[in-house]
Amino acid sequence: ELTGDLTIFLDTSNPAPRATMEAMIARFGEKHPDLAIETTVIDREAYKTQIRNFLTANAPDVATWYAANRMRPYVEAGLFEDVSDLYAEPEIAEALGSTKGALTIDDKQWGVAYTYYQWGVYYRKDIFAELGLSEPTTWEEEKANCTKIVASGRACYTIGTKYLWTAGGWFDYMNMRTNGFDFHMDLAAGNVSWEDDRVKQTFMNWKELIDMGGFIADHQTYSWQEALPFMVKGEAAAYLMGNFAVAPLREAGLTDDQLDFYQFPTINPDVALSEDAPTDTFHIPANAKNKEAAREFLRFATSAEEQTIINNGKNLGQLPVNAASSVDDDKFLQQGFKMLSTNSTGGVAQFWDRDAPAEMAKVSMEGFQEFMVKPGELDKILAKLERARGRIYK
Amino acid sequence: MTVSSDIPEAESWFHRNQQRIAPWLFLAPGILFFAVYVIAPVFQSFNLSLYEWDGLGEKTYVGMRNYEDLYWEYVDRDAFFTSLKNNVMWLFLYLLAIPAGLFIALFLNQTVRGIRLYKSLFFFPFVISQVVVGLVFTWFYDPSFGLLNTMLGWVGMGPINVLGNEHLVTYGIVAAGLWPQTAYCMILYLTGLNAVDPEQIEAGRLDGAKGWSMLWNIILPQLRPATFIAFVVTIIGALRSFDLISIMTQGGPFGSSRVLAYYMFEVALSEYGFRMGYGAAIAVVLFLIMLCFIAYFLWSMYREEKGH
Amino acid sequence: MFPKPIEKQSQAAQVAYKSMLPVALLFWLAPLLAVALFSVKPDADFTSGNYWGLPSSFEGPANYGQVFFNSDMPRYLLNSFMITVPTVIGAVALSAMTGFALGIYKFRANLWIFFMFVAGNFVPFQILMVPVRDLTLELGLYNTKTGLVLFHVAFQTGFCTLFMRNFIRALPFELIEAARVEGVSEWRIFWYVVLPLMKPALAALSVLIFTFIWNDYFWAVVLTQGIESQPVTAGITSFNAQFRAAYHLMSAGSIVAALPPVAMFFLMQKHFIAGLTLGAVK
Amino acid sequence: MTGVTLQGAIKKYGETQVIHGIDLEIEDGEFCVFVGPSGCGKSTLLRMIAGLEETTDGQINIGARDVTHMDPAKRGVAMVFQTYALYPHMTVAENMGFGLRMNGYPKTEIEEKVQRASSILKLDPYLKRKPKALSGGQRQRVAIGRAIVRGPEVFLFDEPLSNLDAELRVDMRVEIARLHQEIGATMIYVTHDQVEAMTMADKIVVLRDGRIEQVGAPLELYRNPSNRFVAGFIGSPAMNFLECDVVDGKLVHPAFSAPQDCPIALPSGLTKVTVGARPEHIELDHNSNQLNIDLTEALGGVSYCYLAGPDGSRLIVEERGDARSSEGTTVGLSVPTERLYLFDPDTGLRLR
Amino acid sequence: MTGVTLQGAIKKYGETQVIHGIDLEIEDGEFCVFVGPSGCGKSTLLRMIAGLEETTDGQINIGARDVTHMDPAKRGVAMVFQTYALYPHMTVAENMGFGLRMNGYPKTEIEEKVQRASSILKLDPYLKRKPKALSGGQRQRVAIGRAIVRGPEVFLFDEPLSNLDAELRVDMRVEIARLHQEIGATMIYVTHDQVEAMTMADKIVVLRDGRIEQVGAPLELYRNPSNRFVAGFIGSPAMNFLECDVVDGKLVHPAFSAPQDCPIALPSGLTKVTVGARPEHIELDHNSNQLNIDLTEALGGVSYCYLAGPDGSRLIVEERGDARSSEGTTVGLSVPTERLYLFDPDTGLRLR
Ligand SMILES: Nc1ncnc2c1ncn2[C@@H]1O[C@H](COP(=O)(O)OP(=O)(O)OP(=O)(O)O)[C@@H](O)[C@H]1O
Ligand SMILES: Nc1ncnc2c1ncn2[C@@H]1O[C@H](COP(=O)(O)OP(=O)(O)OP(=O)(O)O)[C@@H](O)[C@H]1O
Ligand SMILES: [Mg+2]
Ligand SMILES: [Mg+2]
Repeated sequence: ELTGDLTIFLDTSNPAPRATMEAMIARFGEKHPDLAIETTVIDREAYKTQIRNFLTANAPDVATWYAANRMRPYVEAGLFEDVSDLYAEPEIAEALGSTKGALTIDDKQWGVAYTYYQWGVYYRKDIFAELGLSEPTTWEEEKANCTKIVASGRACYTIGTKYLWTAGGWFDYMNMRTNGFDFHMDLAAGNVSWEDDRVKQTFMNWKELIDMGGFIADHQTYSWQEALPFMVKGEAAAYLMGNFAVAPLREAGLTDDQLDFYQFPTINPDVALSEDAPTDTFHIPANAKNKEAAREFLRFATSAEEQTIINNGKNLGQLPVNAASSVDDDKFLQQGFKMLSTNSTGGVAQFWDRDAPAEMAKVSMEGFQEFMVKPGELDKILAKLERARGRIYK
Repeated sequence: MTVSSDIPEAESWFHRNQQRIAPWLFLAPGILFFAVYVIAPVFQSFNLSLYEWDGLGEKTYVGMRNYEDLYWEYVDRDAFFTSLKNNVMWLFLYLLAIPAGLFIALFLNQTVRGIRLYKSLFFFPFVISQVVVGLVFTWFYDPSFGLLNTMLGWVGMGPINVLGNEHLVTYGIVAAGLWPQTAYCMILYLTGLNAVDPEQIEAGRLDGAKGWSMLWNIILPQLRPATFIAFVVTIIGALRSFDLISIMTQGGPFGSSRVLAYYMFEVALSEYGFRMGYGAAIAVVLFLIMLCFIAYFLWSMYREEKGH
Repeated sequence: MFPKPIEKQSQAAQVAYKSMLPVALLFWLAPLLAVALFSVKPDADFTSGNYWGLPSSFEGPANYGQVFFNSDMPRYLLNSFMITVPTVIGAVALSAMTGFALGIYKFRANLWIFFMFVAGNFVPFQILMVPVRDLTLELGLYNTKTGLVLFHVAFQTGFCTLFMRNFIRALPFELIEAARVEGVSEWRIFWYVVLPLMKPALAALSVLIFTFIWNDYFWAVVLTQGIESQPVTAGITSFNAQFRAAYHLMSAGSIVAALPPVAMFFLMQKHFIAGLTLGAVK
Repeated sequence: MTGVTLQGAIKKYGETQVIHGIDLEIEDGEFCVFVGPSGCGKSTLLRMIAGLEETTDGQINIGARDVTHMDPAKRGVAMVFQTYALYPHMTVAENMGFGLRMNGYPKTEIEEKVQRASSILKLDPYLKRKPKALSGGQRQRVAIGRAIVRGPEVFLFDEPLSNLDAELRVDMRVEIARLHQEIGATMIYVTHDQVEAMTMADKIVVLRDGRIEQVGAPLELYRNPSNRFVAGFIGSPAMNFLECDVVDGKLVHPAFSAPQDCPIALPSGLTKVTVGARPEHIELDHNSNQLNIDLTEALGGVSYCYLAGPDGSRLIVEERGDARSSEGTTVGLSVPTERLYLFDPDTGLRLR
Repeated sequence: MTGVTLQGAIKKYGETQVIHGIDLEIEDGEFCVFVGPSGCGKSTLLRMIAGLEETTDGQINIGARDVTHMDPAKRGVAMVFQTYALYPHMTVAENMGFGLRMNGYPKTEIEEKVQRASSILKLDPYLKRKPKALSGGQRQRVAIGRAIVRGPEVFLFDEPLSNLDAELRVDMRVEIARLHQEIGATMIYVTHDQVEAMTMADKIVVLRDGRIEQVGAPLELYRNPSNRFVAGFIGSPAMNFLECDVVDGKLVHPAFSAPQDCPIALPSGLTKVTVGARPEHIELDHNSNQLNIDLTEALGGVSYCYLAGPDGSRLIVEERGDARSSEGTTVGLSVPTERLYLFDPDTGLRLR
């Protein structure tokens, strides 16, 4: 029986995920009535800056975070607990095998994933129907679609780049589709010049969409949530976004008849398709006080049963990490699951700001934003990014 | 009638030196707090700016490298250049609060019914948090539904995305900042106007000064103390500007609205930052700029003290 | 009085002036009025594009109820009070003492210590950010109200000392001398003679510091996180993140966050303005 | 001619009337002093002439011009304020030249006029200084200089010396008198200082509650006050007043050892009369004992005895020369009959 | 005995010495007034006695005790300040009792003492008021009451009346004199008012630049000044001084129609001497014409003539009675020989 206090810090600040997590914690609490659980939900954007402080100062027992490069500084600073022992437990080793790699550094595991989700294009089926369009699979179709949408007085895509990372998602797809997964990862690792022609090609493709008026105007002043209404009101036909966008879109009144999903189309037929599928994780800070309870919580959260519940369409609306859990029969989750497991042969990326070092991510995403507003400045922007690369990767 | 003074007593050492010791006892807690939280950190920042440190691991001594990087950012017209340029713009534009405050103060310096309430309401923006001011102005500028664009629409002008345009964004934020700052200057001038010597105004009337010439030759010189204070607080407000930028644009679009104060926060403590030494170096630069004004202020205070 | 009193001017000028006042005020406060208007609108008005028209229904109670009963705002407000009030007390107490020492006693370091406080007050506080954050972390006070209060007290002491010292300087020095002749000890002079005379300054300063601290955002972001210790200025951003694009709720939240200093201003207007003009510096 | 004439001048602040129809004629070149108790309207009247207060009713002429509703700057008057009202940010020369500058005079002319005024007032060494760097007397001189420079027809002074210390006051008093002789302009001067009024005025106007009590030359007022108020107001220490009974045409009072003769024939039927006697006209009679010497104050050349009568009346008597009465002794009074002033006890009007 | 004795008292502020070795003895129960021009060190000296300024050198005794380096509170002195220095937040009674309370006296005793002082000063009706609700004179009385309550041996007053208006000043002056008679304590009083000094003092100390010029009873100083400074300082208007040549033992000056006799035998070899004559002792000789009457100031009972001599010397002469000389006429002087004061032109010392 677990006793004592268990403090949990969550960054799931949007209403739906927040409720899901709180419900899960409540269920955990029921199983351990003597455990006093305290949950703190922190604004997702603020969480990203505050994690350093609380990991060193007043560490919780469990904290959410992200996999891969994004957790590296904390692992290296010794702020995350090594949880390889969990992975040594037979059930877990088996069940969490698919995400183990993303959580491994130096052959040790530093946390567990609790969800991941596909990215892709969410679109207004009714508008497509109205204009007589179908889901595009190639860049040519995509552009043809877009031309028609623009002609109807709409934007093809809504986007809000105020917080930059949404532009990062677009870059991921443009670059992965143009140059392939491995090139993309090389670029994130600082091994390729930003002034390389292949990079330029990525942007030239992107520019085609921008030039035809494919994106809503003034996106640099909106957050991703503030960009949702454009789609809801039908002023934009689609949104390249993670699956978490489905919940608010539904909440805003779009039915499943109006909303649908397709995989980002092929641009360069020579490269294999690869996808963004960011993994959200739980970690035990090295300074946690009740690590026993924390481990138990990690086991609980990744159990097949809980994974099924929290990831279903009414809750997180994302994909479970436990191999034994079932994917909800929500149509988006089914499509996403299928896409990731069968049609992503090139590889699965975490996300630009998780794959590239933080500073480079910041500078480059600013560049993407600038590019989306002023595509004519591309050379200048790339030169700037190249200078930053020289400074950052030492 | 006698007083207790005939009792010979051995006065304690403390009692005898009371007047010499007392000030230090009174000062001790204040100085302690101030030294620990303000004075020492200034020097620590100077020191830190010579190191590279991500806030987690070991500090590495890098000498002037951080400043060199700043220099190159300046030469390359990068973030530091933008921040510095914007700070200069803030400095100058923010000073508009002074004439604007004076103008409103003159407008309100009457004794009609209810004027006190008007004065209070005009002062309102100053007491509101900059966070709220920032939000309010963000909506005010909103390209799709903001009041600004709605009003521009009335006069047939196209919508402008103030906060999304790298050339307009700083003006837009400064305008938001000017709102409370003007209110502040207004109240300073209102009290200043109260203290204007009525006999001098009358002397001026007899001398034939009117309207502008009265304002320029007789009123303004008497408002010098108010102007001085308004100048100091406005400069300092301009250099410290952080809240508005953080709330309204986060330094965007693409970093064009950064100022030093925000940039250093971004570099040192934001999501993609944690270059503490670099941040400290920016802070040092900001401090050196501010030092000019601090020195000016202290110097004029020193003259005042000695003048008495 | 300058400009020339309006009542001494023509009837037309008087009428023009009096009708200009409310119009000017309306313009001046337009952004704020807009928010107030937003805060009583129903959600539907925003989706239907009715941003600036009259509310289609009056949803004030619902919106504010949402803020008060269905969000963390009350907690943030409470935090703000628990940060602001001790800071005001602490800073005013410390600076009453330093102000007394610097205003009454003549000793060689007097002016230099005074200048130290003044200069410190004008330091761009960003330069303190990293060291103060580290110090707070080391003291184990990161993300506590205490940590924030301690820093605020220390930093505000600079300004408060300037204010108090100048006020005490203006007191008639004979009062202190009279007390010394009467055999009153220094501490008692401070307590029984000077402190009661400083009441107006204490009131003015308290009100001023209250609004400064209440409105602080920077340090709230640097030294705290999360609901258990963040004040409302920082809280409002989380609140807004939670209700992103729900303009009616964000407006109501902003109004609630702005209300205490505004109420303070209206209640203590006299002191507030006295404070600004006595100390006259932020 | 550039005298000043007031006809039925009235001033109201809202409902309260503070100046009640003043008729007054001040001759060209005259030095006219307004005196009266605090709040009687001296300043208000002066400021009405200057144009700094609107005149509610009546008419004010300067020379032949009706200036009642004219702009202050247009009236050809200059005013010297009690607090000097120098512009602190201008040098002495700039202060003096400011009025001319505002009226668009050419630079050289301004300089010349300032130069002339400053040499009259001996301000040459200070022309480049700011007022802060001047003593009180020098500041007042600058204020006067500022008035002179504009060459006004009428000078107005509102208690110009009351911020100066006693010694300087004497100097400046003499200086202003000399200035008046030199430039010969009409001057109107408000003061509450007896000595200033008596020594400087060609004509004193005694005001009380917004009305004129008496107008006349200083010694005329001193010697021939037309009512009790003026009699008590002019002269220092003030005139002593005794409420006497009239018995058989003689004046009876406990302070008198015997009924006093009356200087004039009293109207019949009058049984009570107020008798005034100046401290310097009363002689002490050491052989009598109606009055007690409470206190004596010896100032050197002169000393004052404070006397208390049996009925509680108090009197002040001046003693000169080397003989001094001592405190605690009792004395009687004697006053030459022709030095007594009689007043109606009800109206306060002088009986003659 | 509780007089005050100063021996070689010296005060330096840094390098500047402002009190140059004062030796002074003030008797028990005496009323001693310090006078002198502004900045001469009156206040400084008083504050040294009070202990508010440190004494750089020398010794100060109160009674038999050496208090030179004692705490102000321990000296048994009480001080009354020019600005009253009342605690504005305490009532009159609290103000008076504050010193006792701080020194731990029991409540009843405090009340009793306050009661006694307030009945002496007739402050009973005001005991519950705050100083703000009192007139200037009442405030000054409270300040004195606060001093009385502590029953000090020595009272110190620093220009206690100079913030009051002329009329009140006279009243309070009388009151303080009465108080001195009543409680009989030693009092030291600083003023720059001639009249106060002359009327209140048992002993006047004339200071100049931190040194004592003369000590003596008021009329003694008036009649018998020991140097030119004191002669010029005591008496108002001030004594007239003429630089005379000594010819054949007689005094020669252009203002005199003929050489004047000398009241004393002059030391031989002296060719120049400063002659002083008080305005009230000079008679005008209308048959002579050495002097020009520049200006006359008639104050009613008395008037002053400002005379200018051919050599630029200026004189003031007092005229009494009804006869007045008129401005612009020329006159001569006559002074009774025994009214002339002679001073050494170099040292200023009186020649007798
Ligand atoms: N603005 C005003 N509103 C109402 N009453 C006023 C105003 N100004 C002056 N008074 C009143 O007018 C009367 C005359 O005032 P004034 O200043 O002329 O007196 P004064 O003779 O100059 O007195 P003092 O010798 O004290 O200067 C006073 O009773 C005063 O209260
Ligand atoms: N703190 C000080 N430092 C230097 N000099 C001082 C100080 N205080 C006073 N003095 C000088 O000491 C001298 C005597 O000053 P004090 O105040 O005793 O004069 P006073 O006779 O009282 O003059 P007043 O009549 O103007 O009050 C003056 O010349 C003054 O300038
Ligand atoms: Mg007046
Ligand atoms: Mg003095």
